[in-house]
Amino acid sequence: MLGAAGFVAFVAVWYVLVHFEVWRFAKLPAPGAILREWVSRKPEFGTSLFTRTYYDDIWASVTRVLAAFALATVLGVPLGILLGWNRIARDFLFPLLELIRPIPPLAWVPLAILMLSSQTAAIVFLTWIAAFFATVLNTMLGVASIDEAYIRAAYCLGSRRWDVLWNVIVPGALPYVFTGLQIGMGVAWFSLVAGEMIAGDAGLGYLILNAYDQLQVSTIVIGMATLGFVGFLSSAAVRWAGSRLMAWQPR
Amino acid sequence: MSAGEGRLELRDVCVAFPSENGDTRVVDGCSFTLEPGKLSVMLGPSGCGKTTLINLIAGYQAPTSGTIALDGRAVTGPGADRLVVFQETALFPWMRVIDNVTFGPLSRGTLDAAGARERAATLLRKVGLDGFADRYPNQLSGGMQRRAELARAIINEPHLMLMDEPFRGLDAMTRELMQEHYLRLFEEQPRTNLFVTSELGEAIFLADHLLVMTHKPTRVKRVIDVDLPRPREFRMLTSPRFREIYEDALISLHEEGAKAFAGM
Amino acid sequence: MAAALSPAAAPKGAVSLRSVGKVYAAPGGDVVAVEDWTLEIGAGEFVAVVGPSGCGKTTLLNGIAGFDPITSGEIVLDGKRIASAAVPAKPGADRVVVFQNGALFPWKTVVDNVAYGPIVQRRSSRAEALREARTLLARVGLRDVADAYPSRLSSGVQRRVEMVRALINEPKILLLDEPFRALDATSKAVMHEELLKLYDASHTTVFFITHDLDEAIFLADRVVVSTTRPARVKAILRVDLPRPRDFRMTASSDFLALKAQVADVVHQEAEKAFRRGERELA
Amino acid sequence: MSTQAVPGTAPVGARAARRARWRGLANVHAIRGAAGILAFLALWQIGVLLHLPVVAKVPAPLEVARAAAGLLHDPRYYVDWAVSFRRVAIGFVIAQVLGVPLGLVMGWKTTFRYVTFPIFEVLRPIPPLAWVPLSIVFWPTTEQSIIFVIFLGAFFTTVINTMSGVRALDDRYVRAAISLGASPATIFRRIIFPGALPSIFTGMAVGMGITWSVLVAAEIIAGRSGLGFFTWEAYVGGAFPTIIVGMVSIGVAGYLASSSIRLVAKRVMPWTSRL
Repeated sequence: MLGAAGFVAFVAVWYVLVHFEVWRFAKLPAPGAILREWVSRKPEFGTSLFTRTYYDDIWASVTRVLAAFALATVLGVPLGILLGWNRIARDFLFPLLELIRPIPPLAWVPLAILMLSSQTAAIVFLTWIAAFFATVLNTMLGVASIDEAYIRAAYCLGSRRWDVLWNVIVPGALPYVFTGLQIGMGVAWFSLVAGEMIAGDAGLGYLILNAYDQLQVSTIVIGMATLGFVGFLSSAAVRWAGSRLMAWQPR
Repeated sequence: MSAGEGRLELRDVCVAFPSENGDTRVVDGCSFTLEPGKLSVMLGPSGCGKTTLINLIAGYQAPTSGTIALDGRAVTGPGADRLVVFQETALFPWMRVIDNVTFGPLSRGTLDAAGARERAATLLRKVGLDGFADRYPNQLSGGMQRRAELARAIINEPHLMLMDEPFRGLDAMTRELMQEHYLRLFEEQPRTNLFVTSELGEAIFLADHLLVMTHKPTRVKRVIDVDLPRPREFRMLTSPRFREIYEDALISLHEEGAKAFAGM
Repeated sequence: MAAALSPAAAPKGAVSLRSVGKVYAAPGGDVVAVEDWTLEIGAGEFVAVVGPSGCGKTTLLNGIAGFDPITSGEIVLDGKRIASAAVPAKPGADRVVVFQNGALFPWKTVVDNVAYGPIVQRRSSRAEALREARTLLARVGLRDVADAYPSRLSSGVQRRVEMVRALINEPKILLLDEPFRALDATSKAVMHEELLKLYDASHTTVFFITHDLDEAIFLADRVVVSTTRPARVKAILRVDLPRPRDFRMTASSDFLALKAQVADVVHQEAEKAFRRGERELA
Repeated sequence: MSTQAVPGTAPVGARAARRARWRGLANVHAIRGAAGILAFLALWQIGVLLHLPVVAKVPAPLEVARAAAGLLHDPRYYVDWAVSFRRVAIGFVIAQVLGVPLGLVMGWKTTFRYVTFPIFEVLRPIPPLAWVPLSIVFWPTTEQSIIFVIFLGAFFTTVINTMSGVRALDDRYVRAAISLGASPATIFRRIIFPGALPSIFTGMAVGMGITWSVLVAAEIIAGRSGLGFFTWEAYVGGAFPTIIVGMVSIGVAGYLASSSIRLVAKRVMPWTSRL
């Protein structure tokens, strides 16, 4: 209940600041105006719950994030397990990864556009690289966090290396893998927005920047709110998948 | 600390909290009196509510009904007259040992900075930690952390010391040596002590009075007076008198233990 | 029916440790953990090793289990050399370890844990192994936790499941690394009875390491007192208390007499370890 | 962290042999690491020469090295470094100055948390860069709008980590302090704050990583200077090798910033490091 009160207060303050044109808040749209635009059948700036383009943009962004996220998972988790489990692979590959990792995902924008002719591919690459590093690193940490006793117990009970990998390493690293996937999802959306703003021709990031070019400020906020909502849903989906897969974890 | 101070009286203390099927009682009609300047040990299976009683006496929790009084004054909240050594170390990890020990007097302003440091130094020497005053808690072994915590409590001259299974995490041998340290401190300057444990041998070795507690809801099942001479030494652990008390308490404890295990 | 739990099983699990030694190469210079350790353990015998923490007991157990190589001497199990300076030891289902903080796979249910050994050794099909596991769990009164995850069980019950997971593989020797240290006194007493029940039923050889002298005397046929680091055999106490053992024995005069024989020696080692421990921290 | 037996457990050698093996071991890993990096560069170089599909348009390492050498004594390059660091520093510091106290209070006072936390939970999923257009509209100068977005990037992380640091603090510390007679003010200053410090620094380290990502994009979208703009300008101007020099510079700058936080953390929290 208190939470709702807090939120209402936030919107009220926002309304007052805009209404009485306090300082530069005059430039911002009032909450009411945004809501009306968002739900109107014939929105002034062409974007609302009832316009097709709104859903096309959402669909474009969501498919790009899911493609990049799936790619990051399929490549990142096995590589993370390999690096965590095999000392030689770690010696060769980890320093290289540590050298590339500090480069912020968005610094790849120019190179991505150069390397990949199509804009969508460049954006997906950007989104992928952010999620990939988060997944590899956390999976590796997951493998390292497994208590030596579990590995020894498995060997004691007659396992060979392959059995230990499937019955101890993978399940044991799962909690960290999902932490990595959650961070990966967050960073994926983060990079997607920038990618779409800089090199996009569709998607929520493009919608927001385009709305800015046309000085449609309320559409900017609609775009931001939608991004927030869709981002929240996708992280929740990852958390839900995690809790299902790891039913054994104490509640 | 004048004689007669440190008399703790519990009368029909109950603690219940609402749960699905009506109130679940953790403590029910618990009454006992601690004789000032004596070491009383509260013995019972783990999970029987001993820690709840410690929280009540320390003032972190209020009883649903019944009264708790120290030297005639009702206990209403935490205070430096009743200090607790918890099961897990509560030394502030970010403060050096000397700052931990002087925290009490400095917070309450009962000693100035120099006085507090000097008093802390003597106490640390007494518990065998004189070379470790400037160390951080994570640089000490389990046994050393416990002794630093004892010093942090004793410097405040509490009327009542509450020890909640403080040696439980230690290995059997360190535990024996810690018991001897604790007894030396107690026997040197007797102060009312309530020591909680689920280890029978430890209970008898330390106690003047042994309060055998029932399983949940907990109350005093029996009081056994331990008349082993003081100062206590670990050789007494194999003496005939020790064995008699051990056998006597073992049956009652095991009855409660079986109930605890069944409830597991 | 698991042969492990039927007394008629052929006597096996005789272990002889012949001047076993272990030196760790550490950045600060070599650390001698075990030095010239010689001990003969008879088939089906229950031997306990008592020593201060960090004295090298666990290193010795790891050597027998095959987790860490030994640097001198040799270990022979039923006449076959399983570890020496030249022969790198390999863990195997004939020497099963129960760990100090427990090692039940948290992501597998109790019955999957117990059936893990037979399945992974390809000894029986998955269905057979699960059926055998359920029977064994029922026999020791754990039928109703079979489908639970370990995190939902008390540490006492987890230890019992771990014991069953070990014994289903009919090991030649059961290696116990202070399995009850994290338990409170009551669960420890109950666990002692459970362990002795399993031992009396299977007579698998047991190598049990602990800090707790009372626990060692109550459980074992022989108690070996180890020096503080490096671990060496300091004294051996034959415990001729009758079996099956009962918790009331811990208060008997024989028990206290046995304890008095080695209490001083054990206390001396504890003092040395305590002072050295603190000196190392100084 | 190695889960394999140490390779080369040869029979008992002389004590010196063992110590040599121990030292030898240390640099075996270093050699392999260097080999991995060199192999990557070699493959990259060959890939470009052979015009393999994706890699064809990417400038080869040697070209990049030449471009980098050229830039090292070009003052404008260092101006961009300074501009980027200044923006990150201002945005980051403001985020800590506002974020840490707010996080501490949100963690310590439950009612205040119930009121303010939902607002955070709604705003937090919005990626910081989505704020760029609105920020440009709101703030008078582009510089302020970039710094505001950088501030947002670090602010949410700091508040959430600080708050969880306070809430994760075991209440036996607070109880012990109360029993010892500490006043609420003393408890806040000498128990809550130091207890939450490790989480506060975690928040800072993560926040710093985010600020650099935000900076790059904000400079590309709205900036006229800085390492992000420098990299984008190289692309627009067709100086492709310089793109990679820009990328590496941003990577190095981000690394320096993060490691400075780790250093400060070690000094401020001596109790967290081992003996």
